[in-house]
Amino acid sequence: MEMVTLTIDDKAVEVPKGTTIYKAAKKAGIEIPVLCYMDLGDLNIEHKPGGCRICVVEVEGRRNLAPSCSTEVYEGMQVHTHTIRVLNARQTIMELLLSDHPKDCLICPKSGNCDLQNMAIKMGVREIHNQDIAEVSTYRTDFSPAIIRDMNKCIMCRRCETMCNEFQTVGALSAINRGFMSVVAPAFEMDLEDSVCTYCGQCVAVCPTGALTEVDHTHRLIRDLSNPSKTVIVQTAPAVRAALGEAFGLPPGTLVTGKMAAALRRLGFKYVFDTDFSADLTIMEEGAELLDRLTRHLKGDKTVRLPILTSCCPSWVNFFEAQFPDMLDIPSTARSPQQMFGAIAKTYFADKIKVKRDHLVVVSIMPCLAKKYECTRDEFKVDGNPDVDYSISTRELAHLIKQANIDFHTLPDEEFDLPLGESTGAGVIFGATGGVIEAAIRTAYELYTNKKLPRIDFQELRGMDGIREAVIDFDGLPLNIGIAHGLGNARKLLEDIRSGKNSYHAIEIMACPGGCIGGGGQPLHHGNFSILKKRMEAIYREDAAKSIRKSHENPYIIKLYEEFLGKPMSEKSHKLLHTHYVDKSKKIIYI
Amino acid sequence: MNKLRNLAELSNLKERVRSKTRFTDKIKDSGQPVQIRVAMATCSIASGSRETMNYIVDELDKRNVDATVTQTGCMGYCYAEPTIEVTLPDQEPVLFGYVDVKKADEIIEKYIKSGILVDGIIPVNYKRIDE
Amino acid sequence: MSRIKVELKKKDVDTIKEICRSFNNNPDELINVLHTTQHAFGYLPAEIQEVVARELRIAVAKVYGVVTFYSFFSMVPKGRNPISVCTGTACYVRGAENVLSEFRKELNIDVGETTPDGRFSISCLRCIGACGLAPVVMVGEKTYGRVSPEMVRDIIREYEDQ
Amino acid sequence: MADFKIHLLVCGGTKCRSSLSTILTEQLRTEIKNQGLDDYAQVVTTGCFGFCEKGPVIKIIPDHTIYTKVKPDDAEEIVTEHIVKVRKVNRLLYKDPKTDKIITDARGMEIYKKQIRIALRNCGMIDPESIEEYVARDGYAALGKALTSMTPEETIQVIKLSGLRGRGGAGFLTGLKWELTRQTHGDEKYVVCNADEGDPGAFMDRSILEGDPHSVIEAMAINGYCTGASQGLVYIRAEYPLAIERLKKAIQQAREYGMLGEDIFSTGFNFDISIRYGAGAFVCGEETALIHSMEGGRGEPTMKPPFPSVKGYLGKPTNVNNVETLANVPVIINKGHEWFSSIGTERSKGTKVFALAGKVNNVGLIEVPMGITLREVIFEIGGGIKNDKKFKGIQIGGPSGGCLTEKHLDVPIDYDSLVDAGAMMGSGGMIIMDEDDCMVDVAKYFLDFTVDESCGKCTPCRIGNKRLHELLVNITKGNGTEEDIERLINLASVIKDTSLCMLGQSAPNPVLSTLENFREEYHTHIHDKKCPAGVCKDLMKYEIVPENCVGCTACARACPVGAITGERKEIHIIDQSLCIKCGACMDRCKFNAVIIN
Repeated sequence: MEMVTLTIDDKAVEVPKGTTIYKAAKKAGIEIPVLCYMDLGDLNIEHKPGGCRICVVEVEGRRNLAPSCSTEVYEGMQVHTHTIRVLNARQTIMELLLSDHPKDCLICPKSGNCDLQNMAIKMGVREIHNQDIAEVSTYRTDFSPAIIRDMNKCIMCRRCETMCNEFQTVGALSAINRGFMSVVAPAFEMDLEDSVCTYCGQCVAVCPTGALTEVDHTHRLIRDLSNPSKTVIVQTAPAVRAALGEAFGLPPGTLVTGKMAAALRRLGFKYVFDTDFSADLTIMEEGAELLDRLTRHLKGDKTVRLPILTSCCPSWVNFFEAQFPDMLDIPSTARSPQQMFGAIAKTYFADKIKVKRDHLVVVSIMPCLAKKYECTRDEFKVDGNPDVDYSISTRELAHLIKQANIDFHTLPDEEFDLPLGESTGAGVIFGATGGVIEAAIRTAYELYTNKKLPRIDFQELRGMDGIREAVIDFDGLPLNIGIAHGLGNARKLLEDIRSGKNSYHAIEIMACPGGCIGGGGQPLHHGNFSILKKRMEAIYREDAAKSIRKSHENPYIIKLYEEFLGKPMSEKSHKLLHTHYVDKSKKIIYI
Repeated sequence: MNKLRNLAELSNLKERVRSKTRFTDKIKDSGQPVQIRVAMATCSIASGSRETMNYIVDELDKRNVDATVTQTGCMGYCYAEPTIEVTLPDQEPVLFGYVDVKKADEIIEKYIKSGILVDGIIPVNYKRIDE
Repeated sequence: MSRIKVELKKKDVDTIKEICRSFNNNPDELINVLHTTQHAFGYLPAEIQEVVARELRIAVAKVYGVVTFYSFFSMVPKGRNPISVCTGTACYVRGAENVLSEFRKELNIDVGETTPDGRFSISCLRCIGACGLAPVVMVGEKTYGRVSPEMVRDIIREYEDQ
Repeated sequence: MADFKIHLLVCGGTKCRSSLSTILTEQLRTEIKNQGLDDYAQVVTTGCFGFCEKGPVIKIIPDHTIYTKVKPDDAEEIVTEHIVKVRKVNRLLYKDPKTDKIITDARGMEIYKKQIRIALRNCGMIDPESIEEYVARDGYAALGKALTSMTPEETIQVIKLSGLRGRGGAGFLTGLKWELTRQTHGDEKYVVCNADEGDPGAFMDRSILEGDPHSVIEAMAINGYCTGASQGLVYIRAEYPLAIERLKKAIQQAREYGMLGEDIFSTGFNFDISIRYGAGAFVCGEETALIHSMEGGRGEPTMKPPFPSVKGYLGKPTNVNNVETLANVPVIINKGHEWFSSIGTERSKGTKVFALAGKVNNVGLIEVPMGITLREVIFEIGGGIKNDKKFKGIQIGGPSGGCLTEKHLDVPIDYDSLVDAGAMMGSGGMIIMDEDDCMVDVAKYFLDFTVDESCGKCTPCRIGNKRLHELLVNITKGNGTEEDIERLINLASVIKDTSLCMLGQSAPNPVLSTLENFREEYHTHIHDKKCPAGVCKDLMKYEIVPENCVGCTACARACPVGAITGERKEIHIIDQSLCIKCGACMDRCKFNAVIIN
């Protein structure tokens, strides 16, 4: 590799040719402030539009200041990162940004966790000149079931646009208008709800200000918990326990399952359950469906379509409903674990504890924003009463714990309640990319071959590559498995299926990078894959530590079928645990 | 087939056109009819050069004057649009500005028919590179 | 950008499809496609953009992003007699601003708007290159040069029954 | 019918008329009549000779004598001496200031010909819709010469040696730019003609495309040959329907005549051109924005490097040239680089086309050799200031340029001198302003333009220019303070220092240059709350002079907002809080009772 030597603030640095000043400075231990810049390292997305101009530096011999995030170094370059000229420019730019930004930090959901706020503190802006004559760009606030867009707070960093278009290829957002009124919005400034948005929440996860935030249900939760006539129960998704600790300063990858259960109990939930339980249930149904389709396919039934696609990711469901309406018949009809949990909780469990459906409040803690939308879908309501009342994100839970002054660190490890709190290792690994399909194989193999699995860990299904494939030997039958995480990767797989280019039997798709561990509701990872990898390791650690690691061996699942459901894909199962998909693509309607 | 396959064909075409049309201020041998060029750029048209050109074509025909009328681009005198250039045989080209229909009539009657200059001449104030 | 709701007819959809096809459904040609489509329909309502996006296989948000970026594209129909006042520098220093405000006053609409009867709309454009005639106003294809505020009423009157 | 042997052409340009050329014409006519020469000599008035400082000017045909500074009283002598006695009036002949030689025959003297037409060589000369007329004027000879007898490298070398610099604004050496693209490896390359002329008040490129489209096509083919591209794209403003139509026709003809297409001049060279339309975005004049626009996206600029010559259209090496730059190319190939570089100055070779507009008599399209002074352009070619007003400033380079003043009149027009003076060559807009123009208002006008045209990508341009504009509006409303000037300067310099593209970087230039050259006008607005030019409406007050008011009620009836009250036959009063300063009352008053204060 060709190397170049330059000096930054009189320090000599040697970096490969093509390196930017920002990265070279970083190597030299000099931190240059950046705002719009975003390096999602392992996702191979380096977002450097050079738009905010906060990162400008002085380069000797250059007429104007250079944006360090997007200026490449050259041999002998002399850079000064903090001259008075630079400081004045940064401060002036910061003042400009603030002159077109609401100053309601006290009640802003991002307050305390806002890049713009931090930068304002760093720049020491104390006054905004001529604010009285300054026009402010204002836009209508857009409330969707999962995401709130308050574009008055947009600083045009365009990170959301990159996530939505380049990474997820959803195409819900684009920069619109020009000049002072330019902003990022869906087509025709329609509500997100009417757009192709899947609520994956990746835009929210990268937004540096309060422009994109999740719908906050913590107030509603506090009201419900304080209502004596209601029985409030909670389920927690597998990925939450692997990331929640980060919000309390614990290193990434710290498992906090026990502390989380304890915290939830202290918050006042009557029963603290685990979505892992319903993940096991999902495997029972989805696995049965896979085997059914597979067997019929092998027998030559032409009406069966393969591959079967997993359906536990609600963002992914939204994606194919809007963009691949011709393929609605290939995803599994199994509901997601969140919804299976709700359906069982409000029937089987409600009966057990003799609480009426509408007095039982089912709350989910999810690493995800799309889950907020998923539980509002009409298919998951009985007489208008939703199976899951609402979902709060990992970030919201962390906030709530802090608000309740619960000292997270000193909490004892506690167990989940029974029966909906018992789970297997297969349920846990739902939280990481490849986990659902691995869990499905652990069960499907044994049911299909009637033999015991020779090994439980399928390393070939794990990892961080965007698209992975593996062949699993089902006792002589080679089963072709595809895995994708990130909707951009999912699109590639789907297009290959559509054009008949691949011959997978089963595919797992997760909308977020790394699967649910990288979900839009998780503590921010800022694209740092090492954090995601740590969370993933934690998930597999928990799996390995479980005494039972196959869903069909979960005693409470077995009991649930015996007492209530009958068998997988029974009539009752169909009614409670399966769903159908709708074509949400925009139809060209003419008269 | 109009294709020019080599330099010789290009040069032949050049000579053929030049024998019919004058492109310089230099006075050439007689034998060419009166030549009129009407500036027809956006600003000329906006000032009415299309009307002027149509009028000239019709009137020359009516008045039996043998002349060629062609359109051309901007002559540069935006302030004096519409502008036309008239080249009489054996004469230097003369440029007229503000040529509305009335002026055109005067130019045809006096200058084109009898060689009498009329008001509104625009002195050419640039050098051409082929002179 | 303000917009109005329209219903497309099958033949309109076919027209748009035909236009896209004439550019090989190539997304690079989006701007040319939008030009041609606007020429055919007079404006680019949301419904048309949806069809274009689908035909070129690009996100409709992107199409909208492009439509709102370029001042040439309009999502509202122009008046039958679109009035464009040149506000290029030459016209500005020769009083285009006064001419413009006279039109606004006379027609009681602002720049970018259309009169309720659909007869006139006003827009500004930056230099049509007829600086010698400044200030310049265009009504449809017709150009008026050296326009003064006093001429405005007469210009409007020319189109009153159209 | 009279058969005039002698024509006396009297300059009727505005400047000469103001120095009594109209009376001179009358005197000449009377004298001719008096001497019985009615059928022999005729007086004809002409447009401006572009020789205004020596006006009034008379040219006599057929002997091409030019008399300068002719007074009405000289009429008799001219008729008696020149026409009757066929003797030249020596004292009125032009004396060359350099050689002190008296010029007797103006033919070839061309002293008043300040312009040289290279890029415009065919404009107004040939029928733009006839490829044959273009060929007759040496068209496609340069392409033929390059293809048949020169290598691409040799051709680039000629362009390099000619010293031709990009005419679109920044003035990068054209040959060097071509070479960069040639040297970049790529399976496919593109050449692009930037015809997105966006400066308000500039129409050079439009005129060339309307008047001589083939010169651009020929140059693009040469450009393609030199860089290794077989595809050319013209990015043209949709606001130029005539130029588009003629360009399309020309491309069609060029294909018919084999000047585009396959195996051009039987050399195996293939090249064709397609058209992409702009859609009304000034920023698309910037190469990277232009390329994004051609790719069907929003015309937002991106960081350079990578330069288009490395990574351009569709990610391929792309060479972007401006229309006027290209129009020079065939001539340079035909006549050689020495010829071209003999015109102009040391570092700025050749000519530059300008659109001369604003408060100048001879508004028009001019092409002048580099190095000519602003004075020559304004007062000679331009014929001076309209209506004999006082010259105040000249805005060069459009919204990116600067406003120069009286003291810059002798600045030579070349890339470097203009930058030193605080303006820039830009694409060639030249707007002349007189005493009636308010320079704060002019700065505000240009800021309004850049705010409108900013793409919105980077903070300093998106918000900064908006804030600059607001400060200027505030000053023109009479609410400015001395600190606002400091604020303007700081903001302007940060915007220049930090904006992403040239649009933002140069947007504050009109503010900075007017602050530099017309600071006192800002002060008058801020401290005296007055606009000396009478442009800023908020600083104007319409008032009724009681002595002149007869109480006719005409003003009150004309007022659209009912701000004027008064009984019939009584003095009327304007309520300043209601007045919108439309001036209707003043227009209507027949008694000069309404005045501006």
